[in-house]
Amino acid sequence: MSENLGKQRAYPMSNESNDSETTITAATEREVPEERRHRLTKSELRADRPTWCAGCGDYGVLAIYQKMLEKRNPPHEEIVTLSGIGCSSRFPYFVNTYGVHYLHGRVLPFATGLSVARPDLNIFVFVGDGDAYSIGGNHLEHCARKNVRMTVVVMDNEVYGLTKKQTSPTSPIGFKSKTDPWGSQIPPLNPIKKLIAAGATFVARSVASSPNHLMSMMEQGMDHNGFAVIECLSECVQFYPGAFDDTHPRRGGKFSEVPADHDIGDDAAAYRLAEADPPGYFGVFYREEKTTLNESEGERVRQSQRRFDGGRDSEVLERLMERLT
Amino acid sequence: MSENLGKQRAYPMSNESNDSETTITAATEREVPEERRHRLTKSELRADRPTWCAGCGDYGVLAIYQKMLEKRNPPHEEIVTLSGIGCSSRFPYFVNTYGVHYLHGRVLPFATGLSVARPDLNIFVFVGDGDAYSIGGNHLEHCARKNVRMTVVVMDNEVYGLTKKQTSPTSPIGFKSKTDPWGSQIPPLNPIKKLIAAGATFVARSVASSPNHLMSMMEQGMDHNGFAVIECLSECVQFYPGAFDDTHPRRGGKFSEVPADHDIGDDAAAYRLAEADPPGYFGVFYREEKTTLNESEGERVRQSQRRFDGGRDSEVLERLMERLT
Amino acid sequence: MSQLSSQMQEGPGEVASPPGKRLEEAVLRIAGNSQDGIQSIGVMLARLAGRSDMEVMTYMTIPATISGGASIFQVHMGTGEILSPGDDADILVVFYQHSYDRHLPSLRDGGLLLYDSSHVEPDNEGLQTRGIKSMGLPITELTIETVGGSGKQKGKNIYLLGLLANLFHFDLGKARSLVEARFRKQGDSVVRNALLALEAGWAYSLGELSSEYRLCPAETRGVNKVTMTGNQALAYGIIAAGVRFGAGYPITPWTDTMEQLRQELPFFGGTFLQTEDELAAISAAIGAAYGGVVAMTGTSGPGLSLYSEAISFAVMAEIPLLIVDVQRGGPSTGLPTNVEQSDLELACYGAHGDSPRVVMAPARAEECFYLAIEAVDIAYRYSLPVVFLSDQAIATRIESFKMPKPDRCMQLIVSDRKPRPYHKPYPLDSVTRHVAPGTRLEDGAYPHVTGLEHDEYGYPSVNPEMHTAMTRKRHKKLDLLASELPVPEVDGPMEGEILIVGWGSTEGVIRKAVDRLRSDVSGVGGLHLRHLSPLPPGLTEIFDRFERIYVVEMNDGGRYGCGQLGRMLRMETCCPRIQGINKTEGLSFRVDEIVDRIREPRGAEASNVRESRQTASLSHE
Amino acid sequence: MSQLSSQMQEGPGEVASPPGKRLEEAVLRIAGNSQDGIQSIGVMLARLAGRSDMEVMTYMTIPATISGGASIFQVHMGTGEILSPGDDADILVVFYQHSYDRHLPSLRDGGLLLYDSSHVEPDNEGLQTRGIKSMGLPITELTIETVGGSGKQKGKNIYLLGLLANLFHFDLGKARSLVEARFRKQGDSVVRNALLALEAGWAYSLGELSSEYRLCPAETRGVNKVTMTGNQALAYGIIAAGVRFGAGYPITPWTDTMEQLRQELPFFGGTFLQTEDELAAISAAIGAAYGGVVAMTGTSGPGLSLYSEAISFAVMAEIPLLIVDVQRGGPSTGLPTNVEQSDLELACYGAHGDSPRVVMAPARAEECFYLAIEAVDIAYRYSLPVVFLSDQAIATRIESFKMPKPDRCMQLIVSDRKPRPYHKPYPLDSVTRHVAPGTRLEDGAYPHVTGLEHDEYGYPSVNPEMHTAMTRKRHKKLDLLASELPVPEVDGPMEGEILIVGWGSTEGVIRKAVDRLRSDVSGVGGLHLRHLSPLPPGLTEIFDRFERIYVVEMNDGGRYGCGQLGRMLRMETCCPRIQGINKTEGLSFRVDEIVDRIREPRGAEASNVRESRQTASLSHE
Ligand SMILES: Cc1ncc(C[n+]2csc(CCOP(=O)(O)OP(=O)(O)O)c2C)c(N)n1
Ligand SMILES: Cc1ncc(C[n+]2csc(CCOP(=O)(O)OP(=O)(O)O)c2C)c(N)n1
Ligand code: SF4
Ligand code: SF4
Ligand SMILES: [Mg+2]
Ligand SMILES: [Mg+2]
Repeated sequence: MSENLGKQRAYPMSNESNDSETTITAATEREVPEERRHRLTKSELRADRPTWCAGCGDYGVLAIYQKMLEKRNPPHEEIVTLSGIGCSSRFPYFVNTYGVHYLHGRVLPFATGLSVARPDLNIFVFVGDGDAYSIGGNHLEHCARKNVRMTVVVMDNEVYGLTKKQTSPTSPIGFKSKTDPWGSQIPPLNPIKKLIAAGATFVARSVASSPNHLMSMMEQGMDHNGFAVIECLSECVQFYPGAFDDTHPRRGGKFSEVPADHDIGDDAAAYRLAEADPPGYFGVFYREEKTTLNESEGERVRQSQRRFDGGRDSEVLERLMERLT
Repeated sequence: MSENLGKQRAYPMSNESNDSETTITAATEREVPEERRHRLTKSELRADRPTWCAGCGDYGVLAIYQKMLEKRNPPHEEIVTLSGIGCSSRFPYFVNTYGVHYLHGRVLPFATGLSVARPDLNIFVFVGDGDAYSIGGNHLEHCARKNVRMTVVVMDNEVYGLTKKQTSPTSPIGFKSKTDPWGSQIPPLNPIKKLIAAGATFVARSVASSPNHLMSMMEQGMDHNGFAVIECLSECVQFYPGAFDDTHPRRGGKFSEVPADHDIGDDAAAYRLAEADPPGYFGVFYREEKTTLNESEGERVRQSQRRFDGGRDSEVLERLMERLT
Repeated sequence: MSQLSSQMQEGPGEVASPPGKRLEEAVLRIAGNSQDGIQSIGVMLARLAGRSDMEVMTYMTIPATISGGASIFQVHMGTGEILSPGDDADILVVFYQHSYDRHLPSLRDGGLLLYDSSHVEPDNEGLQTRGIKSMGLPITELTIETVGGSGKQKGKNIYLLGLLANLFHFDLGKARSLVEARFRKQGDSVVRNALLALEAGWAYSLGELSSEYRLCPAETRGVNKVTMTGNQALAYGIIAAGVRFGAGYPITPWTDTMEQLRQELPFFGGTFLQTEDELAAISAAIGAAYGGVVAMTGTSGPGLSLYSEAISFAVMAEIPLLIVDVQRGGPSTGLPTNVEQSDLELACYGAHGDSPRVVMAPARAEECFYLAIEAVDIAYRYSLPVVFLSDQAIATRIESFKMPKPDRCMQLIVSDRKPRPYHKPYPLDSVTRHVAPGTRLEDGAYPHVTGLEHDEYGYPSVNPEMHTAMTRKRHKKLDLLASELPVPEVDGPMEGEILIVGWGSTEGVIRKAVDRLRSDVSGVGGLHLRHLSPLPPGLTEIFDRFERIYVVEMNDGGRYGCGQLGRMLRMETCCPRIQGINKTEGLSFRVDEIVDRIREPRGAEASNVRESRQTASLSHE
Repeated sequence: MSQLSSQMQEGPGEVASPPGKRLEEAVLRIAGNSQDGIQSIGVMLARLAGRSDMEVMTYMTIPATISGGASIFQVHMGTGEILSPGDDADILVVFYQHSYDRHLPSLRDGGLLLYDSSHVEPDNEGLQTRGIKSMGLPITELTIETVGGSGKQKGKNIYLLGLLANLFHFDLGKARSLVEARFRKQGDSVVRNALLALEAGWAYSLGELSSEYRLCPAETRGVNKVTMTGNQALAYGIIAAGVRFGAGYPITPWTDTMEQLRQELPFFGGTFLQTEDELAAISAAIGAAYGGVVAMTGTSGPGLSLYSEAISFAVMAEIPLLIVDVQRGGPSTGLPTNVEQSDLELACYGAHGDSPRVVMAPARAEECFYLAIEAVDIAYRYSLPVVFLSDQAIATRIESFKMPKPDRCMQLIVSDRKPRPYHKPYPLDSVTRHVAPGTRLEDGAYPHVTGLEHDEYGYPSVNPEMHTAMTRKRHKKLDLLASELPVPEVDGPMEGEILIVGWGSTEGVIRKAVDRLRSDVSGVGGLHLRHLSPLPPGLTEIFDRFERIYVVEMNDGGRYGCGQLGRMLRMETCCPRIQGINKTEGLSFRVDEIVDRIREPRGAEASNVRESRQTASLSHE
């Protein structure tokens, strides 16, 4: 065991200099000089042909995401599209950005690590209702409370798609799935209530079949400095066809936007609004500017580094260890 | 591989008869004939001397639990005391009932299995804030939504006790723990809001230092046919002394009961009540009678068994398999 | 490979039997898109064969995406023992040109090709060279004609079912009743249309083919048979084992067992819960087991990883529990709809601390039934968790087997809740027996169950000797079980040149490979293990009697030239002659892959049936 | 056991040194209640010895409950290499009668007993028989006198520190500065009281003892030394390794490393997050690693079980990640504050699918520092997760070692985010190199990272050959690493009668046992492994050269008469001569336990140092 071991075995990519690019800084301004910006086109964002069933609501979400990226034009390489596991979670393959298809239910902590370590990125997460509210429910709550900077779209079809029709936490009472062939008996979870109670700082609701509305929600979500969640109804034509007909004027339904006089800064009011009978309201239920985890951790780094005013990492380590001689 | 294998290798305890005692029935009346009841005494309920620090709030919760059992007098062998991991979760060792000290964060699903399989038992769960709201947060939510019959007491000291002073999800901003020596920066979770949003059917709040109040909450929780949660502040004198002085009139605090005019059937009103600044209100925030998971699963069994009207298990199995000849 | 023509023989001389040749077995492959109902026709055909006293084994591929895609269904049926879904097909039915292109190579020379003439244009010359007979059928058109345009897609497969039933000389009445049962729920008009299609297919003139594909009468004639997938057999086995509580979370390929249990356990007074995740599933099952109700949980790969912490609890607290893992391709999300046997190490070792548990694996669908009973029995006899390792191949293939007799094999495990004077749950000198809550203990001292180390009463203990003794006790249960297991039987001679060892779904192909090798190698034996931890006694002695030991597994050949079981056997026997025959293609072994690998042995390093050239050596970039 | 008096010797003839005997080493045990600040005096004494150029190793027990209880702190210090915290004590300090009763047997014959005369009444006769010198000190009273009633509890240990510093002839100035640093944050008056107590203790007259416990001047005089626990060394090693992101959840005994990283990583521009649970912790670390920031996560036993699914992802997606497990007694919640080495199998095999990963273990605190650097280096060189298995003994004991030179050993791993023409993350013929988001790819095609099997571009693939090749590739990385590791060195002769193999925190006791055995056995070698998966090359050849192979481990002796590493070595070498020396008492080995076990070999079955009589045979009740 030699004290030189670290250096001897240095990783080929390691860098002698101390200008560590890994330095974590607080959320940086995302603006980049205009000349650097090649305008992103939709075709550059297109990737593999989606393998979703024809008619699946998820196509609509994908189209809006690509359209929004084209419009908002962030640097291509700074977009990261993340997902869990589910039909909806195949999303990253269908858009040409850095993409990760992580584990069922665990993508929010993955995104948390990425967001805190790399506050310079635009992080978008796409997950299903099973992923977000069943196996991943706890992470959603804690991400909301910690206000980690990212935009999350829950593509809620009120059923497990990929595993072929089991009851999901948002399946309504009476829904006949393969695990409840006699009709589900358990009251569905209300995602908006859950998110508001958890302290989410941006909570919106939309539906994949209303592209303009969804576009507006996603843009606002992207602009939000913090944890933004869009609960987006997205029909599974295979296992729950017609689930959202009641939101569709052309199918005899009603698309009610959040009333203009709703105070989006009042969480109890947002909670009450979320009580409305199905299909409920659509729009932004709640928004609040709050310190993000990225900011508070960034501030911690700045303050800590001030203590050793700019010493090289090796000097700082030496000084820390000297306390133990 | 022989078809007689099951029988040949029969477990010594197995029973030839089909009067399976394992039959799951819906929540049965818990009343038992008076003559069967030997009155439980506190001394029969006493077990090992608690290993908590002198002055720990948890002693108060234990005393009330024993007092309540003595008063309510359920059959001794039908009481089950469950816990997760934490200082608070050593609870089962200190009371003489059937007891399980399960895993950190997972005792609610354990209790769910037990409650559905054995609806005849009185199940009490004691956990800490880290156990219930951090690692176990998702299970709490889903148990609440499914309305599984049991009584849960969260002994919230707003800190991790057993692991010696880390930030918990309920630690207030500014609390200095070993993982946040500069003071926590993350807004604490509001357990009452969380529980109400999750659909819990009985949500109450108390404090270990107010024995009469806590007794009343626990009795009501025990009487509730469904998932009852009591969020109980319980001071950790070791790592967060004085945390709840503000609830204590003698220490200059104020113990405000839930206003008499609060409608405990209105979840949005309960939500708003939970917004009150610390130390907030104490009492029952919300209560609702709703089908329990025990009942709906019991009903399923009854309906299913009707289809084979009382056939022996082996006959039923034969008839099911015959469909595949 | 089943040799259709070479094994033709005369009927067994019964007067009533019509003249003509008869087959002992036939492998039929149907290739199309999953949307064509390939699976449903395959299942019905398999069941029809089962009802006609045939042995059956099937195989299918599932497209990886929900929206469907190319799919095959293969049925191997015959009158002797059917050990595998078959390597090459005797008869190939193709719906599309892409099915034709992709699957023609799997049709054996001299076989029969049936194709939908509306979609496929065969290369007749090529077929002739290979001696393949072919027949174009206007399946699509004829179906439209029969049942009308709207029912087209649905009808197509039923039409083909009728045609094939006729080809194999199955009974039309049996086919009708299967079709009726299949569509009953969808209403009378659907049933009517389906029957129309079936009969139209049946009536289609097969010309000279009509007498060529008649199967022999079965040896097992008159024996009542069931025809089902391994997952179905598992669900029934779980019920027969006495399980009355289950909890799980959906995951392929475990899900359909779970769905069946959710629907059918209530018939037995039991309950199955779909939980919020796998952590909750196993915890709920442990909770129910603690409550005295026989309990199980099930999952596939990723879920078994998530079970680890709770398994460690069940080991420590000595809770009897059945844990099913229907293995799929790994690691991580891997290949969710493909087969692999790579969760063995996890099943044996995947939990912190010294966590001995029992691991077992069924070799065929029938064993899913009986071994589940044995697994639960062991869980209770030794008071510990038992991991039951099925795999995607067993789970999804259909087999016919003798109808179990529930009145003889059904196991009832009832927790005795009569009052007792006192209870000591963890005696050091005998196996733990839990007493369920609700049992009055007359000394008034109620026991604890805990994940902490504890004394004989379940009370936490940090006493050094107690921890040593309890740790030993938990290990000794495996020793005790091992000592009670029979020495496994070798299929073939008790000594010789080659021993082929396997576990799980590969049993049939291995037995066929053993048969095939017997022709040119003296002393070939087969050994199929059902007990994987603890391993059964006598292996060292058996291995000593063979020169070369091959362990056939669907997992990677690892660092010692053998796979996960191979490495465990190295550990068990210290036998350095163990070599692996490994395959990680997400597909089951073919008989010839095993035979070829043994006939042309390679270095121990290259134990995978196909070594990728690119990774033969790996370098830093 | 350190032999205090037998090794007394004259001072090395320096003119300035006062006359009298000098000790090479001394083992001091302080026994009281945890509330007495036992730990804090022990730590300061260890650091004082370190500052006095001594080698130091400590050992302590922590009461299992938060409210405290009996506790000991043992310090072994000396001028040669100190390999263990010592078996028996040369000097015993007891605060209470219960401490006296319980720990007197651990004081060697001829040793020194110091006791608080306000609480302890020794059995003088018994002491005399054993040749033990004793001295009663009115510690409690004298402390009250010095610092007043209120500071009583706090002052008592500082008083004793002063007394002991004097006994060992340490420098008062050094002791003062340690005490000052310790209490600085609590304000001037606390510091003042503490110094009062220290000096009062120092001034206490030791009489004839005053010249008997003077330690030799150290060989390493003048070398700058640090004195810290393994967990502290680990935290600094993690920083020196280049880690700039960490995430974890509290669990004993991992927690204090986590607390230190949370506080100190920001000094280096890094962040450590306390997450909601272990599933989130490892996922956050994988997320940061994907982002190009060197990342780690850490836990103890139960948490490692919970990591399994995500480890399988990191293997599949080939994410470099450091995973620390500070082992404790298991299974389940087990013995949270005791030592055990029973997570090895989980570390190597605990994840579904073929999930090869690297596993390493440090043997002492100093190695926690350097091996963490090597672990991260390996994680990046092979792009995979590395499990770092520390244990409770290393984590909590204090050792002194040469101050590392950060300017020479600090590793900086920086993700290069300069634009590239294109990127293929998973080439089959070379090791994976990820490119972090933010890196512009000029061909405009951005790669995916997935838990599904995938092709060289990271795109999902169910191609059978691709899965074979990728599975092989992930395995081959371990082969490549193994081929690059040096053959481990045997401590002692290259062949002989006995080879004692170990891993982790037992290194020192094993080396002492080897030394001790040399006196009567010819050819005793020691072999301590740091690389556990893959194992280093050459083991088969080494084992071939020894007659008996003993593997010393703190886990159960299992089914083959050896523990977890022993079984892995059986698998690796097929050597049937491996025997285990196992201990599962939650306590570290004593040197004599190893020596005795080898001098009186028992049957392979009974490999545990103390076999419980009750469980020697287990029966169904
Ligand atoms: C740990 C784990 N458990 C279970 C699964 C199986 N699984 C894959 S997707 C899914 C749920 C799909 O439902 P949802 O999240 O609503 O997505 P959808 O398919 O409806 O878009 C499940 C249970 C898995 N991949 N991993
Ligand atoms: C899986 C797992 N992770 C972590 C731990 C360590 N641990 C034990 S108790 C505890 C938290 C204690 O806090 P809380 O739940 O609030 O209970 P308290 O001690 O405050 O009563 C933790 C993190 C564990 N035992 N298991
Ligand atoms: S199964 Fe449902 S959710 Fe999945 S792709 Fe098809 S329509 Fe969409
Ligand atoms: S540490 Fe805190 S919570 Fe734990 S026993 Fe002591 S006072 Fe109670
Ligand atoms: Mg869904
Ligand atoms: Mg707490």
